Order: sequence, then structure tokens, then C-alpha cells
Amino acid sequence: MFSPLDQFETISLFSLAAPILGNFNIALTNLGFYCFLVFVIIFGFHVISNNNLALVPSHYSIALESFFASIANMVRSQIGENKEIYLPFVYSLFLFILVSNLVSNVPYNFAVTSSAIVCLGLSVTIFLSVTILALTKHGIKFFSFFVPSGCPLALVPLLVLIELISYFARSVSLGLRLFANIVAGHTLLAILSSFLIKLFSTSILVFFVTLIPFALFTAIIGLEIAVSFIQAFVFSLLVCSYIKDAEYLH
Amino acid sequence: MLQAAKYLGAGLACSGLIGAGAGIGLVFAALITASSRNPESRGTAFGYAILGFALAEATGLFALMIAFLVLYS
Amino acid sequence: MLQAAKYLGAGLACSGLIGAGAGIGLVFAALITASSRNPESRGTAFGYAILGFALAEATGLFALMIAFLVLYS
Amino acid sequence: MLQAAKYLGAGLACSGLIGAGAGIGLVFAALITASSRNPESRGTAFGYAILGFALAEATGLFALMIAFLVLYS
Repeated sequence: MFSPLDQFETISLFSLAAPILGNFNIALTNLGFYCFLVFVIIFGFHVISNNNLALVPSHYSIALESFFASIANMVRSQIGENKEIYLPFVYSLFLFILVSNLVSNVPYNFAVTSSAIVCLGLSVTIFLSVTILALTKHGIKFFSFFVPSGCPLALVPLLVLIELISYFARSVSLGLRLFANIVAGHTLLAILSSFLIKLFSTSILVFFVTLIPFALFTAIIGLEIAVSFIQAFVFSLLVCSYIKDAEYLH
Repeated sequence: MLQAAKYLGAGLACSGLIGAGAGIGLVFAALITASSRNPESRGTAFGYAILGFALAEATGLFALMIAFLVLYS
Repeated sequence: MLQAAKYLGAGLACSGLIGAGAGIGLVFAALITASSRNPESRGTAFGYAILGFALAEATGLFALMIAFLVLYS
Repeated sequence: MLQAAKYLGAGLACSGLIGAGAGIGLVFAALITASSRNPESRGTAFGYAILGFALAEATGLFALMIAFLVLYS
């Protein structure tokens, strides 16, 4: 029975199962293959736009440099002028999520960010590293972060509890936001497309009538592409603001 | 019994459309006030209104999707 | 019986999308009024609108995640 | 029977996310209007917006926690 959610299953393309070291099993799954595909696309784009170090930029290098400049001033405006050490990290994170989202918009492609492991793994590791960064940089003073500045003393314990919970909720909500958007969007497309197929294949007259919901369907695909950009932008913007919290503690 | 639950579930799932309706009303209300207050910014304001309509509509479509899912599979 | 409860649970879980739809409408209404009142601050206002949209959308999609969780596992 | 009630409870608990979505919409609507009306107070306004978002999000996540509590224990 066709379930719209089975497009997100990781199927192992080919696996090597050897009984050595206690049933050793390594498999190249479609998730791994698509991660590699995204890496090849990003690496290839950078190699092409490198324009073998010519002084006069080609179209590709202009596009890539303006793209890099927009990420750079986002990081500079968010984290601060002299904190550009985080720029490569945020840039690669943005590019990975953007390209994997755009690749997943092609029909019959597997969505890398629709696997919970990738999204929650990304967000929990970022959360842990930001907390460790804050602890090493500020030590005990880090816990002053949970007391919002200028609030009456009686309110402090309640606010600290809420701030603590919303600080720990960051680790889950960051990844779950990306995961939920992509899964819900692709499931919506899967259901609408299977619905339209039934309508298109009934009769000629109905064929022309269903051109209207088909226009709605292409609008939703446009929306899905916009959501891919928005999710990549918001994920990296929130990572920048979390790093800013770790750096400056309010 | 199962079929009855399907109908009830689909009916309840439609409650998700309340927000989309209200959101689209708010967006076009703002568009009307903005275009009356500042007529030459009508072009971009209309563009934002269409974008806001599409994004608010998306949440309604998600609720409708669950209703179809519950009703037919 | 269990499957019936799944359908009902998923239908009820869709009510979480109400807040997301209304929130997105509010954000884009503010964007339209702001961009008509002060056109040169359109850039940053649009950035905040996209950020506000994504964060409001997230709560609605958390509810949708619970609906899928209830429906399929 | 018990498991059925769990599904229904989790579905009902999702209604708590309505407030979080609307609240976040309100916070960012205010941020957009404020940043367009008074651009140099953008820094502190953005800080308050993120604080307001975190607190509003916390209420939605309390509801989500109850939903998971009901669903899995």
C-alpha cells in the first residue's frame, strides 16, 4: 500500500557483511551516496569557479564570491567584526544544507536532511560544541547567562528555570525544525502528485480540468524550493546567534 | 468502526486551517493599509503579500494533507 | 480499535498548526506595513520576516511531527 | 485500550503549540515594525526578540514535552 513516508527510508545500495570481528557489516546506503553526491557538487562548483586562479573572474567565480560575501557579512554582523574564525564553519554548514535541500527537490531523489540522524546529529553536536566553547571561554561566569539582565530578584528562580529549559531545547529545536520542514514538504508533494496522477489519468475532459490543481502543484514546488533556501539560511543564522551567545554572554 | 474513526479524524484535522485563514486575512489587511498609505510602494508590497499568502497557505495545506492521509490511507 | 485511536490522535494533533498560520500572517503583515512606511529598511526587515516565518513555522511543524508519529508508529 | 488513550492524549497535547506559534509571530511583527521605525535601536531590539522567542518557544515545548510524556511513558 503506497505510503507517502516510505520515500525517506534508507536502503543499503550494496553492503559487505563479513563474519570477521563479530559480523562486521559495512553498507553504502542511499543516505551515504547522496551525502557523497552533495560533497561532489559543492567541491566541483568550487573547482569550476576557482577559474584556475585567473585574475579576471569568470561568471562562476563572481557568483561564488558574492555568495561567500553575503555569508561573510551575515557572520560578521551576527558574531562581530573580529570573530571571523567561525566563517568557514558557518559557510560549509550553510552550503551543505542548501545543496542537500536543493538536490532533494529533484523528484525520486533521497533527501539527506530528511533523515533524523543527520539533522538531530548536526544540532546536538553544534549545541554541545557551543556550550563547551562558552564554558572554556567564561568558566563559572557562563551561568550568569541564564539570568536575563535587569529582572527583579523575586522572579530570578522562575526565569532561570525557563531560560535553562529553553537553552536545552535549542539542541532539539534547531535540528527538528529543518527535519520537520523537509519531511512535511516532501510528504505534501508525494500526496498531491499521487492525487493528481489519478485525476490526470481518468479522461481527456478531466485532464484539462486538473490543469488548475496542477498549477497549484507547481506553485507548491516553487514554495518547496524557497523553503530549502529559507531553512538553510535560518539554520546558519541561528548557529551564528548561538555562537554569539557563547562569545558575549548577553 | 475504523471507517468511523477515519471520518472523525479527517474532520478534526481540518481545524488546522483556522490559522491559515486568519493569517491570510492579516496579510491582505496590511497590504490594503500599506498600499493606501504609500501608493508607490504598491509593487513590492504586493510581492510580499503574495509571498506571505503562499507561506501562510502552506500551513493550511499541511493540515489538509493530514486530513487526506487519514481519510484515504 | 488502536488504529481508530491513531486516526483520531493525528486529526487532533493538526490543531497545532493554527498558531503557525496566524503567526506567519502577523509577521508578513508587519513586513508589509514596515516596508511601506520605511522603504530603505526593506532589506533587514525582509531578513527578520524570513527568520520570524521559519521560527513560527517550526512550532506548527512540531505538531505535524507528533501527528506523523501518532499516525505511523 | 490504554495505548489508544495515549495516542489521543498526545494528539490533544499538541494544541498547546497554538500559543507558541502566535506568540512568535507577534514578537517578530513587533521587531520588524520597531526596526523600520527606529533603525539604530536594531541591536537591542533583536536581542529582546530572541529572548522573547526563547520564552514563547519554551511554553510550546512544555506542551510538546507533555505530549512525549503521555506517548512514551
